[in-house]
Amino acid sequence: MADQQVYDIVILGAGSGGYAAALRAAELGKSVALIEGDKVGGTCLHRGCIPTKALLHSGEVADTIRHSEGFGVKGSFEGIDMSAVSAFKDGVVSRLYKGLQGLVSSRKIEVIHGWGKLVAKDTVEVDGKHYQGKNVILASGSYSKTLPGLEIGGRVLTSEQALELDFVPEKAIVLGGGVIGVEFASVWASFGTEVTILEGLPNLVPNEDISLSKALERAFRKRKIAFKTNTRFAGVEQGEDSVTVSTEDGKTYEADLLLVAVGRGPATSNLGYEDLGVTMERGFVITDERLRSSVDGVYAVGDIVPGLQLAHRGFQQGIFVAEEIAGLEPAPIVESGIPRVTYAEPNVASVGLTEKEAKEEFGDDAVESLEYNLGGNGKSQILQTQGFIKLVRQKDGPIVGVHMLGDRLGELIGEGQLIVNWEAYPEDVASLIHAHPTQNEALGEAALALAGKPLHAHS
Amino acid sequence: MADQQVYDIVILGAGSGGYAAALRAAELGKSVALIEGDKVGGTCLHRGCIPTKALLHSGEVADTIRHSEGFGVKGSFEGIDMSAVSAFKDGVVSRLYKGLQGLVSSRKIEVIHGWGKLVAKDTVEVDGKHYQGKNVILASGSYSKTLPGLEIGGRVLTSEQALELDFVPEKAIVLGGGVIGVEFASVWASFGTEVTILEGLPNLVPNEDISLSKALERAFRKRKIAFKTNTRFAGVEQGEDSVTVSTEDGKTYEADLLLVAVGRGPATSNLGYEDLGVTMERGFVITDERLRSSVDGVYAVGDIVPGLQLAHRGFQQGIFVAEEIAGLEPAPIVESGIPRVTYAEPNVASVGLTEKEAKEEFGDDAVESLEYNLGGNGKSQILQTQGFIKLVRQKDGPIVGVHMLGDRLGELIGEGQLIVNWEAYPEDVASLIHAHPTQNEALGEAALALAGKPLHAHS
Amino acid sequence: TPARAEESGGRTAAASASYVTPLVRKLAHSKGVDLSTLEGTGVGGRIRKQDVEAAAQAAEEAKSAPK
Ligand SMILES: Cc1cc2nc3c(=O)[nH]c(=O)nc-3n(C[C@H](O)[C@H](O)[C@H](O)COP(=O)(O)OP(=O)(O)OC[C@H]3O[C@@H](n4cnc5c(N)ncnc54)[C@H](O)[C@@H]3O)c2cc1C
Ligand SMILES: Cc1cc2nc3c(=O)[nH]c(=O)nc-3n(C[C@H](O)[C@H](O)[C@H](O)COP(=O)(O)OP(=O)(O)OC[C@H]3O[C@@H](n4cnc5c(N)ncnc54)[C@H](O)[C@@H]3O)c2cc1C
Repeated sequence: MADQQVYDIVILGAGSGGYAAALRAAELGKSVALIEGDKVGGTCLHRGCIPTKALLHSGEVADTIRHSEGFGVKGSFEGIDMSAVSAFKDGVVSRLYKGLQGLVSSRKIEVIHGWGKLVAKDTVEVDGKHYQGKNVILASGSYSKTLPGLEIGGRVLTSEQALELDFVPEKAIVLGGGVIGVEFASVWASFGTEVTILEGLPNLVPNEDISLSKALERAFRKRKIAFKTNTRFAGVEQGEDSVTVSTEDGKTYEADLLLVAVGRGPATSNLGYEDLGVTMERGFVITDERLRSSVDGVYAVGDIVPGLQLAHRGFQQGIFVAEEIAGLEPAPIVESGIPRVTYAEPNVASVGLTEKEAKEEFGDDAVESLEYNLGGNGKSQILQTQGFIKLVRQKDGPIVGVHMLGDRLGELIGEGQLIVNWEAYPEDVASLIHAHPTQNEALGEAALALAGKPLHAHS
Repeated sequence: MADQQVYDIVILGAGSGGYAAALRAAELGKSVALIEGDKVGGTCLHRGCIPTKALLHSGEVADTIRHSEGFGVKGSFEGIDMSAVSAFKDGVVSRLYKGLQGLVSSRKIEVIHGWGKLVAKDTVEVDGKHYQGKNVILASGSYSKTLPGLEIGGRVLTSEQALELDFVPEKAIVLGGGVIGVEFASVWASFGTEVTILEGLPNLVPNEDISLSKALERAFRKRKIAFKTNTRFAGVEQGEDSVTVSTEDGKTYEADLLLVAVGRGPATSNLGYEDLGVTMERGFVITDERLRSSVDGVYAVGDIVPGLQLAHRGFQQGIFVAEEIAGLEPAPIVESGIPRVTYAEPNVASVGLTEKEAKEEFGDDAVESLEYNLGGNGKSQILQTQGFIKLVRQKDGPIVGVHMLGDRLGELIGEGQLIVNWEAYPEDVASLIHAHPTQNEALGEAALALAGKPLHAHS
Repeated sequence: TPARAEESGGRTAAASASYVTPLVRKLAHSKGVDLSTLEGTGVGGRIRKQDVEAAAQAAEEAKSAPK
């Protein structure tokens, strides 16, 4: 019954984590079966990172036109053409999809189309056929969660349906002020929707340094994006023309649509994982720092592994496991060193420890932090964006956290990532005067100030 | 006749180099007299970096509106309102000017308003008053050069006048395809002007890696910016309604305006430098790597020192000299480690050695390079910009050059600067998977490919 | 005063020799190499990655030699 061939690696799921593992393993000379029930590329490419960022860019374009007079450019904003927005978005996705397919096939990875199930610790079954591997990588990804009593359908959407809307809602409620909720709120506000975010915790983007959360809230207030924090969902009713959400504090909110963005759950049920003894917790696959599950030869990567649910974490874990299997003994991934970007207007971006985390780790008196305001940054003044860069350092030690807010600042996270992961001291960065006038210069100025030698900063 | 007070440092010129030296010296407890005949901030703030980047941003806004339909946003471009453009530009400059003045006065720097002259090796005279310093820093900056037989006036402008135009020319000729010429060409093209660049050398931005020059030329061709390389100026004639430029190859070009952007000369004549024995060459002050002139106690910083004429080089040199005088023994500045950005559409950005320079330094066989095309970069696809990142490494050694072209890529130069100055190996960068989907991710992908483990790149 | 210039020239070389990049510092730390014992071969006496690796290897060889 088993296929003749035994692969070096069988991978279940071809999202960010799975396909990265496949690409790297193939480079290292391993034979790979990559099993995918839907499309190679997974959530990120088809219904996550890429399409949402396309919408956000359309939103940025709309806002640019709305504010063009301030830059001396006469123009008028005449509305959003949702079918053209979709064509743009779908065009980007399909070009990248084609590129990825080309890449996968050029590396001689065997792609198996179909839904698989782990039937032995070294075997995945797809449509009755068995694929055996010396190693198995579980990479089945995640799905949009909802809350008890909150059924998806009609005017109640998750991000999947929200991406396929063919109209701009007049009013929308976003349940959840995390990354995905905040990004959709930003898109819709740019498109002209009246948006209200409901968040159960005390702040928007609650995983970020509190200074970023507060600054995002200020920026959203300015953009007239309403939000209620500490506000818990109680129930929903769908009417003919609207949806009404009630919250535990007895208030109700009415809108055309409700987007449920309360997080992503691991897509692991009924895939045979538990049956074969893979240790799980609340649906997640538990691994050690080398991404080994409790079953010998079975690894897990991506959103099914507890931690940050980010595409590039999936890439990094996929590469790690491929190298691990090939015997390269890669260094374990430091989760806090993975960069995090919320691509709303303004961008929120961070890497390393928040000030709170740093104090927990090193002690209250052993941490120093500094905020550099973009008011002193020429390029940000030109873009007319407000915001700041906050650096957190260990006293007399390296920079352990970089936290930023402002339009376009997400692009500076690459530099932040080097600083934190390479354990740079403020002085190391400060000695390299950055290009003038750029936004990345603000990172340099922040480091100068933290090193005790502020240049364009009031000391 | 001399003032009672002897300052620790007397600085002649309050541009980028002079004021940075003043700010840092004051921080270090030195008493400083900062002499400025015009405005604190100098060329960069008042007629250089900042106003040009404001115009470039207005140009970006205009282009965004023009191309908005491709992103599903209905809008119409109705023209440039030059007085509003100027108001925007002047507003940015004056806000930053105010900030800088506040900074200078908060650090208790004595600003002397007036034109100074070096009258002794430790003394500058201003309006008959003498200012004596234990050390003197020359920072008198630069001016727009022209060519023999090419008089500025009327329809023949330098960047100073071009920044003050109150109309958009229909046709313009730009003499010089270096950074300043290319930036103005980009602005005007975005504003709707028909632009022709005349450049004597074989390429635009001729100091860059040849791959960047060629790619910029391709991009400008697509933008319908005309350019003639290997084309030398012969003469100019101003008529009632137009200006006609003739070139050595016998051709003529007619336009409303001619912008002369053939470089900047050191502003050092008749300032007493030579008289006091300061060694000069073609008007530049010659210094050693510690920025000491040939006269004891006299330093020079900024555009009067041969090398890159960039504001942040001035900052870095100013800080260096202040620290040197204060006895901090700073490490000498590595000129090639200073980042360079041309803020045209597309941006051109580089740091470190070009491939040619690297081969000259290490030998033809000891250098490897790699180009990563933005076609594989999701965020660049969303922005619909083309371009690439080229990395140059010493074989089995560090990355010694980062060269980039594409919209907004100028912001990645901060990361490039850390890579080159910290002598990172491709592997050091490759192990840090960048945030998806960003443009800085392309730098990570380039490093992955150069390290022999391409992810989203055809190997 | 040429004497002063020379003196500061001497200090200068020492100062730049002590400059290490974060990557080198991190590498030295992970390999247990004491940077103050190293002579840099980079520009201006800068300690490079190769210098740390060479020192780490030398230490390794010294350790295994007596056996
Ligand atoms: C709206 C939205 C926006 C996002 N934006 C970003 C962003 O900007 N940046 C970022 O870093 N992250 C973003 N993310 C998160 C990112 O998409 C995920 O972290 C990433 O996709 C996780 O990769 P993965 O490989 O673990 O899983 P997935 O990408 O979910 O891939 C799993 C794959 O496995 C397949 N599969 C599952 N079960 C089976 C089976 N039994 N048989 C065969 N195939 C199976 C699925 O079809 C899927 O293709 C976003 C997510 C969403 C929802
Ligand atoms: C159009 C244009 C665009 C540019 N764009 C950029 C850019 O984007 N990025 C970048 O890095 N660089 C840019 N530059 C270059 C940058 O402006 C210069 O490198 C920088 O200003 C040099 O600083 P400096 O201190 O040497 O001289 P300057 O800025 O020229 O300052 C010299 C100062 O000294 C004063 N002064 C001169 N002589 C005397 C005297 N005798 N007495 C009293 N005061 C005196 C002058 O009034 C002036 O304020 C640009 C330049 C131009 C012209």
